Amino acid sequence: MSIPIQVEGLTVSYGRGAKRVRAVQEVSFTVAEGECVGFIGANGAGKSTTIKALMGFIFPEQGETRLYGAPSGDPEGRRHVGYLPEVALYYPFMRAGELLTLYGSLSGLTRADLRRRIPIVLEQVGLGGRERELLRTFSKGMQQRLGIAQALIAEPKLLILDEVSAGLDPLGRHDLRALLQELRKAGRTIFFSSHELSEVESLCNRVIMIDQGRLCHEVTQAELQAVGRKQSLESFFISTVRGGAAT
Amino acid sequence: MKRGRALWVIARSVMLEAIRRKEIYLLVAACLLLIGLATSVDFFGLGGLVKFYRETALRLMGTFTALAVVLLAVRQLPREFEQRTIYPLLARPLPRGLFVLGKGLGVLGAALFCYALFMLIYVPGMWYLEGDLAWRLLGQHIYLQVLQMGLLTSGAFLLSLLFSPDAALTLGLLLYFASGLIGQVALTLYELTNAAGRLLLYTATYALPQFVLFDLSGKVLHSEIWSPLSWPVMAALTGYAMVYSGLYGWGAYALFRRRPL
Amino acid sequence: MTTPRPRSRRWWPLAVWVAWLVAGIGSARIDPADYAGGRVRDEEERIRRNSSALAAMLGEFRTSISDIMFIKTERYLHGGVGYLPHHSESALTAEDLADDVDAHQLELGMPGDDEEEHAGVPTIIPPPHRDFRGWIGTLHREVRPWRDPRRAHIHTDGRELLPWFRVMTQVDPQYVRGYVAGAFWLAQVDREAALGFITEGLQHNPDAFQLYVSLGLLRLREARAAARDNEDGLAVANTLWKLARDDFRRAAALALAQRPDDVDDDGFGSGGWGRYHENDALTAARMDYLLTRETEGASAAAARLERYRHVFPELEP
Amino acid sequence: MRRGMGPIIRATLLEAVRRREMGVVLILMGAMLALLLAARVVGLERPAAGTLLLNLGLTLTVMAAHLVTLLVAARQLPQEMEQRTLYPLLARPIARHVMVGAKWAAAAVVGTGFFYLFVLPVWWLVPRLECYDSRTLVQLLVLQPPALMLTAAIAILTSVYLPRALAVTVALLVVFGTDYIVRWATRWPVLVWIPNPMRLNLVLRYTDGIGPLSSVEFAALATWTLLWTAALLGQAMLRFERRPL
Repeated sequence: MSIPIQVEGLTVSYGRGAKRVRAVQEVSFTVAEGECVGFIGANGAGKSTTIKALMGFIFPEQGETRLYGAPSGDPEGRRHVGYLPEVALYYPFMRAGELLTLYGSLSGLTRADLRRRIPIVLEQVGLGGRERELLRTFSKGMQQRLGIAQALIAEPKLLILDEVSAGLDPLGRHDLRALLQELRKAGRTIFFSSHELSEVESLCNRVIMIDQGRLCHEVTQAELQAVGRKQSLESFFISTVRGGAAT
Repeated sequence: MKRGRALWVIARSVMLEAIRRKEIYLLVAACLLLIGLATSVDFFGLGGLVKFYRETALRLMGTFTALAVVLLAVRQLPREFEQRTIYPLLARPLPRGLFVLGKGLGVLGAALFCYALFMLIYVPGMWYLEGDLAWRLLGQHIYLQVLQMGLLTSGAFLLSLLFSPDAALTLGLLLYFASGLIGQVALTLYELTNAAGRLLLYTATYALPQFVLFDLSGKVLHSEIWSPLSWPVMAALTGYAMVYSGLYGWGAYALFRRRPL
Repeated sequence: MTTPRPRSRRWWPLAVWVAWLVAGIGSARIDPADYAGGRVRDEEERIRRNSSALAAMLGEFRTSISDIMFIKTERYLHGGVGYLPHHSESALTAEDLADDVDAHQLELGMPGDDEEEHAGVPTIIPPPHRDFRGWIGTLHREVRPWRDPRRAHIHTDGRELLPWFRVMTQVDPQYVRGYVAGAFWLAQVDREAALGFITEGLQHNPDAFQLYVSLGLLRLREARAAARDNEDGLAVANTLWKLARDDFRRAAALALAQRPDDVDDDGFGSGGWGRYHENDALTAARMDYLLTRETEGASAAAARLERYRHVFPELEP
Repeated sequence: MRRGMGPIIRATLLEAVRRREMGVVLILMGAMLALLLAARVVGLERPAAGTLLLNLGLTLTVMAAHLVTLLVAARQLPQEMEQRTLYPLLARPIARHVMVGAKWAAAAVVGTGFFYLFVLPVWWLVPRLECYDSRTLVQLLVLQPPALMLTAAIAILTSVYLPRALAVTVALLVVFGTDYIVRWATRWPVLVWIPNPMRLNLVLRYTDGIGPLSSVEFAALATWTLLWTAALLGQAMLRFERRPL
């Protein structure tokens, strides 16, 4: 089985001419099967850009990104991926069930699969019984839950989640953490960005830090545990980014 | 004074958006291209033939300005809701009526900007062709066009609060471009229909905006024959535009006021 | 840079360009609106179709832009006042030109020249007593060019029509009617240019006998001017008469070749042959006869007359 | 059909039906039908008036169908990008060009449905007092779906290059203005490289009582439309494949 995520020498720029800005510079990392990797960095550090390049939404200036061995942009690579975008609105004119049917069918689920899966994922994200409700009546938190549901609908082997806990209430965050734990135990590969460092700390066996477009640190599980004994991930992150000392 | 300032700030933001989004420039560029095509026709080497240029230019300017007004106006209010930019705005001590008025004035300002750009081309073009500018008739025409833009803006606002932006766009364009045709068909049908039908046609004539009343281009074109409109007629047209713009604008305000945000 | 496009679709850009190229070439050749009625080459058909009040209003719905422009020239002539369709001045055919070689009517520009002929044609915007709209109607009549239909038409400078004739024939070089009427107006200001215009029309429509009739009439007018103005004018006029005679002769020959066998008394026949064609053909024959008499003598003229009277019994010496 | 197109087409249709603009155009067209019905009840005496009403009704139907198609098509991709609903869609194993194709197909289906919904009542309601060639009518009915496909392709293409309002404007100019513009093509031959969906509008031909196109002409016209559609849609797909989102 090929590696779920491979990023090699990724460089992405926005704009042209004098206004050209390097958002990501020569970033390389891999995520192996069954790993749960956190991706953290300050605002504008390049997290979402990296994830978008990984998904094939934007094109790298240099370097390469692969999902399960297929270059990003090739639909084949996305066959086993569930993705939650950073900010997404979902079609206001649709009902929750219809939306999941849409995404599920695009991921290749049959009608029977959909009938079985939709109630399950809605239940998983705490939206059980709301299948028939129009999305324009959904609150921001509910939309975020629905976003997680659409990522999970096709039982993907790899989950890529951008700002996974944004907009969730404390209860929602708690539920989400439990859900991710469960998925991790079930052997799913998870790659997610978050500003909730305690969440990252409790879930991940590896953390990748990015600052000003460059990878600045990779913390393994052992290091993470060592860090955890001395200080929180948050203070470690701040000292790394501010001081550049930890490397 | 404070209200005036609030109006100006809102209107200015609309104009800024219109100007920065470059759509107006494309409209103006397309219009100028077409006018250029018109002037490139060689008329057997004869000089002093201005009516072709006048007609083409006036027709194009009218059409493109109307297009710009409808495109701008229909999205003003719905977009504020969609993008939720309305909350920080209405969090200020700003009455909703003033907000709608400011938006309307902004659209009008953008349209005037557009029209001014056209005039910057039209007037030198007439000088170049050594044609009579017929400035009194032209002035009246421009004034009526401005009144028409006001009417169109308030109508588009009303439509945009009743329907989705695309529906409002469709309806606005249809009403504008088919207005003359609808009027002519009504004139013919009136002869053919019964009492109920006549009442319907009569009502429709007075309920729908009569854009044909604001197009003086026919007389500008043949300015050697027609004299400028008399003051009573201009006053009546101004009154018509004010009353109808007011009615549509008030309708838009009434819908906007009661709309939960 | 990594390519987001899979290898299998590399041929796409080329295919797109080829499709675009071929489709464009096709555009120049395929036109379902290209039929006698649509481009209105047939006068009779045009009058029939445009004879209702609705037709005048919905004129803009027609796909023939040349026809719209033609209607526009009529409006221009009347200072922008829209009248319901009638046989109006700019709708000239070669026959009208023949009646008007002196162009005495053409120093127009003032109302009232031909009151008898034109008063009473209804306007598109109705007069107050036929308008249900009340004050909206009053304003409409004030803003748009409008004139009480009981009064004589206004006539404007025919020169201003010329750009439209230029454009309509550029847009549709087969619009013979545009060449004929355009040449008529152009001849008022520049006979050389009018000749050139007709010649251009003939290049595009070598079989349009109406254009030869127009050409002959233009030369005839030139001949008269030469005879009047020049000292050795008669010699010049003589040459021009001969040229004109040849034009009419060619027109008559073409017309007779195109004329269907089944033309009835009203001048209708198959193949789109209408009263207008019939009258133009008759004009060509008549003018050929007259000019032959002038240039070759009575016996030659009689021979020609004999030939034409097989087809047009109404032709008389 | 490529895998993945179906669900996207379904979602687009759902949107067209649930959003209110379709309702408005439906009301307008209903008003027109009522008008035609009134004309029928009152009774038209002059055959030419019947012909013109038929021309008007059919022309408005054709234009409204193109307008609906254009607006639906031009809105799709910019809106998906603006509202960021595109990301979860493209996170599925479907290629971007499939997405463009699905949006195009959905717009064409909406327009075609709209056209057939109204064209037959219009035809039925207007008293037909003059002679028309029913074979031309059949050709008119058959040629409209390809014409709408072309309109959808034009709108989709403009929408992948331009912001939404601009895309709508340019597409409107091309769809409704080209018929006038291309007639200058004798002077500027390059103008024939602007697509013209209105060329497939046989309404005037039908109401003029002109016979059908010959089979060669018909086939040429259909092929021409398909070529144009393929060229524009292909270009839109290429552009969208390369576009950073």
